[in-house]
Amino acid sequence: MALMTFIEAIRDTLALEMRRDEGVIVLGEDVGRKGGVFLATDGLWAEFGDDRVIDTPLTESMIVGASIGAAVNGLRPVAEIQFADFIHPAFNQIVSEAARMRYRSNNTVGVPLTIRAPYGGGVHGALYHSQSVEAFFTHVPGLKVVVPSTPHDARGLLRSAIRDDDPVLFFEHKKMYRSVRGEVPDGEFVVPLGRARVTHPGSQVTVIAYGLMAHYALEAADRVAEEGISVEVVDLRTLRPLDKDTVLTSVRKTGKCLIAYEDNRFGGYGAEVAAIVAEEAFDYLDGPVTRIAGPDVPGVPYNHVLEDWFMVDPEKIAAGIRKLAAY
Amino acid sequence: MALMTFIEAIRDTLALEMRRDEGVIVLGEDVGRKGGVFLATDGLWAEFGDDRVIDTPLTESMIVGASIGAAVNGLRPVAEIQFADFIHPAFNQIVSEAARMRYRSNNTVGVPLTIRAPYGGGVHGALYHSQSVEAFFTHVPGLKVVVPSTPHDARGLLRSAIRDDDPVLFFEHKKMYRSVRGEVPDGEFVVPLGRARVTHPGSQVTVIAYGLMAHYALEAADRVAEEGISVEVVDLRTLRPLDKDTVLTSVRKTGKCLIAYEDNRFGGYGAEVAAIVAEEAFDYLDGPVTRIAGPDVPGVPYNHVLEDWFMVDPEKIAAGIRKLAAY
Amino acid sequence: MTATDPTKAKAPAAGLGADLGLSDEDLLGMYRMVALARAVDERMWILNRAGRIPFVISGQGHEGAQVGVTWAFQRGHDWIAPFYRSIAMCMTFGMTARDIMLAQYAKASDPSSGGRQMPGHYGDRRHNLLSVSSPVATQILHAVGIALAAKIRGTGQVALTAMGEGSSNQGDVHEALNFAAIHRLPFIFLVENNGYAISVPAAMEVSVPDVAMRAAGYGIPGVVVDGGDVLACYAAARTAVERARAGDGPTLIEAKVIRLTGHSSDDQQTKYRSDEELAASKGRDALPHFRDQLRAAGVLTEAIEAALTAEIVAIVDDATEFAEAEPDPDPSTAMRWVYAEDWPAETPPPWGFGDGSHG
Amino acid sequence: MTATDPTKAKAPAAGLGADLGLSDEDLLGMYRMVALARAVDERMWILNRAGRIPFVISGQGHEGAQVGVTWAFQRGHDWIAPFYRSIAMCMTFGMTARDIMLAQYAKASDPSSGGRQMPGHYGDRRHNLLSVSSPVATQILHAVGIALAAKIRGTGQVALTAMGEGSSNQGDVHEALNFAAIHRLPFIFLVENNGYAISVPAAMEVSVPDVAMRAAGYGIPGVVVDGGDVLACYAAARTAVERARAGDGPTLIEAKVIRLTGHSSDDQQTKYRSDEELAASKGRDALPHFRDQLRAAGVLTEAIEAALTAEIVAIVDDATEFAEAEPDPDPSTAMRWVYAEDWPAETPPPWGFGDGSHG
Ligand SMILES: Cc1ncc(C[n+]2csc(CCOP(=O)(O)OP(=O)(O)O)c2C)c(N)n1
Ligand SMILES: Cc1ncc(C[n+]2csc(CCOP(=O)(O)OP(=O)(O)O)c2C)c(N)n1
Ligand SMILES: [Mg+2]
Ligand SMILES: [Mg+2]
Repeated sequence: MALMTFIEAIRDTLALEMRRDEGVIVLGEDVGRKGGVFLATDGLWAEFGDDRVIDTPLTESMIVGASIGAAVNGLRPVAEIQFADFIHPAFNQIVSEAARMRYRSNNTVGVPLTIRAPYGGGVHGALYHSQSVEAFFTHVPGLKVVVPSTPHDARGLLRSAIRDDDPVLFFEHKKMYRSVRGEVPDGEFVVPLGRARVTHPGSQVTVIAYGLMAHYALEAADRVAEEGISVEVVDLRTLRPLDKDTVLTSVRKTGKCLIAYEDNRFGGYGAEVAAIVAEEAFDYLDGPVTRIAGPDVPGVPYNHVLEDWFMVDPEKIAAGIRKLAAY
Repeated sequence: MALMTFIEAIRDTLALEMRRDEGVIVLGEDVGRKGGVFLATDGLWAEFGDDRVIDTPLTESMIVGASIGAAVNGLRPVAEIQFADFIHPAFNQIVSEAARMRYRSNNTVGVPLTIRAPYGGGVHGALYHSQSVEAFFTHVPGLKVVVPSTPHDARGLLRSAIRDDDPVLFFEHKKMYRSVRGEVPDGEFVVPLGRARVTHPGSQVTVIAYGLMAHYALEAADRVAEEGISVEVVDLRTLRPLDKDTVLTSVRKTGKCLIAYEDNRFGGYGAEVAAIVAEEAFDYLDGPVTRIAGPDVPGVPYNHVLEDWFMVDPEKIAAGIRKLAAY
Repeated sequence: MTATDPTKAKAPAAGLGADLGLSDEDLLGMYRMVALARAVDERMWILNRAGRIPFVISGQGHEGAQVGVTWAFQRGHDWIAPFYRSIAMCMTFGMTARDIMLAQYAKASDPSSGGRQMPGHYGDRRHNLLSVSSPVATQILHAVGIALAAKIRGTGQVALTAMGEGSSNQGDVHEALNFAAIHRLPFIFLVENNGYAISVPAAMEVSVPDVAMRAAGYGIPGVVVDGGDVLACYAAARTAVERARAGDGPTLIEAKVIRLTGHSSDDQQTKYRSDEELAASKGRDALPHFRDQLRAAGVLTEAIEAALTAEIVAIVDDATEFAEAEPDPDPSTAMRWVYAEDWPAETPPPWGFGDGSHG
Repeated sequence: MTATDPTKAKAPAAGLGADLGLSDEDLLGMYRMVALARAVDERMWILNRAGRIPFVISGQGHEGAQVGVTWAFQRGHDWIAPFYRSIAMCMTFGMTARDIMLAQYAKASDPSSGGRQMPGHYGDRRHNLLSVSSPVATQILHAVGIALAAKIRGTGQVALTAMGEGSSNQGDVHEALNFAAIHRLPFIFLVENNGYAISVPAAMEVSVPDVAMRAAGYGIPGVVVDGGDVLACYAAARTAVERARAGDGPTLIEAKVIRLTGHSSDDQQTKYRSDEELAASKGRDALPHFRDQLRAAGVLTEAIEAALTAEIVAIVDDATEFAEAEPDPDPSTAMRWVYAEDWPAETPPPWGFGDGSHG
C-alpha cells in the first residue's frame, strides 16, 4: 500500500507494465527526455531507452496510425496524445481504423492499443486545453473508453487497458494529476474494464459521474447530506462498455437519477446514460432524469470569470440534487 | 411547382444559389467534370466553370480547411465530402476550426460554409459507405446540422444553409437520392434552420425521426394505423439546433415517445432527444422513452443478409410503436 | 509460384532474368500471376454485368507493377498493407482465386472479412496481408507501424504498402514518410500512378509530374518505374527491399500504370476520358508486354502458354463456382467480434460475447 | 512604422537598404518593431513570474524573421494566419502593444478573443490577422483558402501563414502545399525553424535538415534564410510576394531562428537543452545583430536609439497598465457568439440570441 498522486499512479503503472511485458512501448510528443508535458512518462526513457519510449514528431494521426500497425505486428503500444484536444487529427485513424479492424477482418486482426490523453477544464486551459472528448468515442463500437478517478483505479484500469486485446481510450482529468491522492495496493491487481463502482451509498437520489465529476459528486453528496438528503454516487470508471447493471440497480432503488458531466451538455455522454435510465428504469422513476453538464459553447473560455461560469462544480451538482430530491 | 427526385432538388438548388450569389462556390472530389459520384453537382462545372466548381485533390482536411479560409475571405463555399464516411480526416478542421472560429474570435470572424455529404446504409455500401455520422457533429456547439427528408425540404434547407453565416453540415441519405420524389415550389422559398415538422398528426405515440427514418416512420405509422394505433410523426429536419418546442409539444400531447435513428444506438443522436424528452416531458410520459436504432457494431456489414439485419426498417419501427402503445 | 525468398541464395539464372537473379521458373511464375489476376478480374466484371455480384473494383492495368514489386518480398514473413486494386499483389502473397472470389460474393468463408466488407477490401492474416479499409491512405501508417515493430522486435521483416497517386496527397502520407525516414524503418511505399483519382486527372490532384519527386523531401530514395515492365518493377523493389533489410530505411517506388476499367462498376469513365486516351493507355499494358518478352526469350513456349491458359480458365471457373456455392454469413454472427472474445478471465467480460448491445 | 506597400513605387534609398528598396525610415521602422516586440515579450515573462498573468508563450528569438518577412506584405490588404509565437508579426501588421497585453490579461476588450482564448492565440479582424487556435498547422489551410478566394475574387491579395518546423510535419501541411501549388495560389508559407518542438530536437521531428527541401516535392520554390538576418528575411519574402502577386504561385520560406525561452512558461528547457547550446543560440539573435548593422550603417544613431528605448519603455508600461486596468469579460456574455446573431429575418432565429442552450 502506498499513498500516491493520480499521476504517480499512472507513471508507476506504465513502468510496471513495461517491466512485465517487453512488448509494451510508449510513444508520443515529448514523452521521452522531457517525460511528457505533465511528466506522466517521466523516467521511462531513462529506464527503457529509445526503442521503447519514442519521442514522436508532432503528428497525432501518425502516432495512432503507426501504433495500430505496431499493435498488429506484436507490440502493445501506449500512445500519449498530449492533450485530448489534439486527438482530433487522429480521429480517422481511431474511428475508421483502430475501432473497426477486428470486426472488418472477421476477428483475424486485433489492435491491442491504449491511447492516453489528459482531458478536462478548470486549469486555465481555455478552448483547446480543456476539452472533454469522451462523447466522440463512446459512440464508437469497437472502442473501449475509460475515465478513472482515483490513483487506485488509475492503476487497476490502466493495467486492464494495456493488457486488453482491443483499443482502449484512457482519459485522465488533468486537474486531478496532482490534486488527487489515494492509497494504491502494492500487488498485482487489476480493475476490470466495464465495471462501475458505488462510491457513496444512499437512498434518495443516484448521482452518476466519472473522472473529476466523480469527486465533485461526492462533495455534493456530503453537502446535501447535512440537509438530510441521502445520495448514492456511482463512479462509472468505464464509459464504454457501460456497466448498466450497477447504474440501473441504483436508480431502481433511489427512484431518482442525476448525471453530472463536464462536457457540453447537448449530445454529451450523459445523454446516453439518461436515455438508458429513462427507458429501462421508467417504472421506478419518481422524478425526471436530470443532467448537470457544461453549457453549449464551443469550449471552456479562458478568463477565470468565464471559466468559472463554464465549469460544473460541487455546488452546481448539489443544486441539481436538491431540486431533484424535492421533486 | 415541379416533381423532382431528392437529388434533383439538391442539384437545382446548388445551381440556383450559384446564379443568385457569385460568392457561392462548389468544391470537392469529382464534383466537376464527373458531376459528383452521385451526380449531385452534374452540370454545374459546365455552367459555372473552373473557378467556381473545383475538382479538388483527394484530401478532405484540405477541402474543409481551405473552405474555411475561403469563407473568411468573402466566399460561401459548398464543400462536398464524397461519402459521410470520409469526413473523419476533416474532423479536426470541422470541430476545432470551423465550429469555433466565431466564438474564439469574439464574433469578429465567421465561417459561412456548407458541407454536404451523403450518409446512410441500405445500399450495399458496407462499413465505409453507409455511415451515419451526425452524432459526432450534433454534439459540437458552433455547428448546425441538417438532415432533410423531402425534395421540398432539401431545397428550402439547402438554401438556408448556404445563406447562413455559420458552418452547416448538410447530410443527405443516399438511398433517398433517386427513390424519393416530391413537389418543389418554383419560387424563392426557404425552410428555416431549426424548425421541425409534424408530418403525420396523431394522438397515442410520438415518433421522432429524420432523413430516411422519417419516411420509414410514416410507413410504420400507416401500418399501425390499421391496427388502431394513432401515431404522430415529427420530422426533425434540423438536428442542431433542435426544435425542442415541436418535440415536447407532441410528446406532452401523446404521452409516449419513440425515437428512430439508423446510426449505432449507443451515444447516437437519438440519445440526446430521449434525454431531453425524459427530463422535460417527464410529467406527461405514460411509457418509457424508447429508441429504435442500429445495433452497436462498427459499421453496416456488406452481405445483404447482414445488411438487412443491421438496418432499421418500417417493420422494426412499427414493432416498437406497438410495444410502446401497449405499455 | 511463390514470391522469392531473398534470404536464400539462388543459382544464377541464364537469360532474361539473369541480371535480376530470376530463374525461368520465377519468370513463368510471375507471368502466371499477372495473367491469373487479370483473368480473375475479368471474371468479376462478367459476374457484375450478369447481376451476380453488385460491385466490382478492379486491378486491371496494375497487375504488372503489383506482381513485379511483390515478388521481391518474402511471403509468410514480410507484411503488406494493400489497397482496393491489390488483387495481383494479394494473390502473389498467397491469396487464391477462391479467396478473391469469396470476397466478391461476400460469403461467410471469405478470408478477407467473412462477407462483412465490400469486395475490394482484401486482407488475409495467414499471409500477413492487412485488412483493407475504404478511407484511402490510412494503411500507410499501419505499414509504417508494422515496420517499427519489426525494427524494435528485430524480426527482419519489411513492410510494404500501396495506393494510388490521388491517395498519396492525403496528410497521413506526409506523416508516415517523415516518421519512417527519421527512424530508417524497413518500409516501402508503392504508388500505383494510373493518372486518375476517379475522374480527376493527375495534374489536378498532384502538383508535380511524379509522386516520386516527393521522396527527396523526406531524405529517402524515390524511383519511377514503368508499371508495364514487370521486371523493372521487380528490380526496383529488390533494391528497396535490400536497403530496408540492411537498415538503410524506406524507399518510395512510383509505378506508372494504367487503369483499364472505369474507377469501379459504378463509374462511367467515358464521361471524362477520351477514346484516344483510353486506346493509348492500353498500349502500356504489362500483360501483353510481358508475354512478348517471355516469348521472345523462349521462356514462354507455345506449349507452356496453352497449358497455362487452360489452367487459368480452370482456376477461375473453380473459384467462381466454389464462391457462388458457399453459404452467406449467418446474421446471428453479426454482433460478434466487435471486441475480442477470448477473454482471459474465468468469467465472461462485462460486455458479453456478441449477444446484444455492446454499448 | 508600417509594412511596405509594394504596389507603390518607391524612391530608391541609399545605404544599407538600398538594394532592397528600403529607406532608412523603413529600416528604423523594422528595427523598432523587432525591439518593441522583444520588449513586450520580456514584460510578459516578468508579469508571469510576478504572478500577474498565468501563462506566457513567447516569440523571443523569432522576431527578426517575423518582422523581416511581414514587412514585405501590404497591411490592410493581404492576410496572415499567424501562430502562437507571432507577436512581432501581428504587431508589424497592425496590432499594438496594448492589443497584445490585453490578450495576456484576457480582458473583455482583448481584440483577439475578448479574453476567451489563452494568451498567444492572437487575431485581429481589423488587420486581416486570422484568429489563432491551438491545434498546430490547421491555419495553413485557412491561409490557402484565403488565397483561393483572393484568386477567384481577383482581389490581388497574398496570404501568409507561419508555424514551427515541428508543426510542419502535420498532414494538413502536405495537403495545403499540394493544393496551393496545383492552383498557383498567392500563398506564402513561413516555417520558423527554432530547432525544437517543445523538447523534441529537429532531427527527431523532421527527416531532412531543412524543411525547405520539401518544397521541390510540390513544385514550388523553397528558400532557407537566416532568421537572425532581418534584411535577408525581408528579401526572401519580397521575392515570394512578387511571385505570388504575379500569379506564379506559392513559396516556402524557412527561417532558421532560435528559441530564447522555454517552450512556454510551463516548460523547463534545461531538462533537454545544454547550457552551451543555449548560449550558442543566443549568438544568433536578430535583435543585437540588426542593431549593430544599423549602427554601423549610421542609420541608428545614439540619439535615435535613446529616443527609441524611451519610447518603447513608455509603450510597454502603458500597455501593461492599460491592460491590467481593463475589466474582465462579463460572464453574462459567455453564451454569446456561438452563432451569428445578426439574423436577417424579422423574428429571432430558433436558436435564440446567446440566452441559453443552443443544443
Ligand atoms: C478518405 C477517402 N476519400 C474519398 C474516397 C473515395 N474514393 C475512393 S477511391 C478514390 C480515388 C482514388 O484515386 P487514386 O488514389 O489515384 O487510386 P486509383 O483508384 O486511381 O487506383 C476516391 C476519391 C475514399 N475512399 N477515401
Ligand atoms: C495538434 C497539436 N498537437 C500538439 C500540440 C501541443 N504543442 C503545442 S506547440 C508544440 C510544439 C510545436 O513545435 P514547433 O512547430 O517546432 O513550434 P515552436 O513551438 O518550436 O515554435 C506542441 C507539441 C498542439 N498545440 N497541437
Ligand atoms: Mg489513380
Ligand atoms: Mg520549433
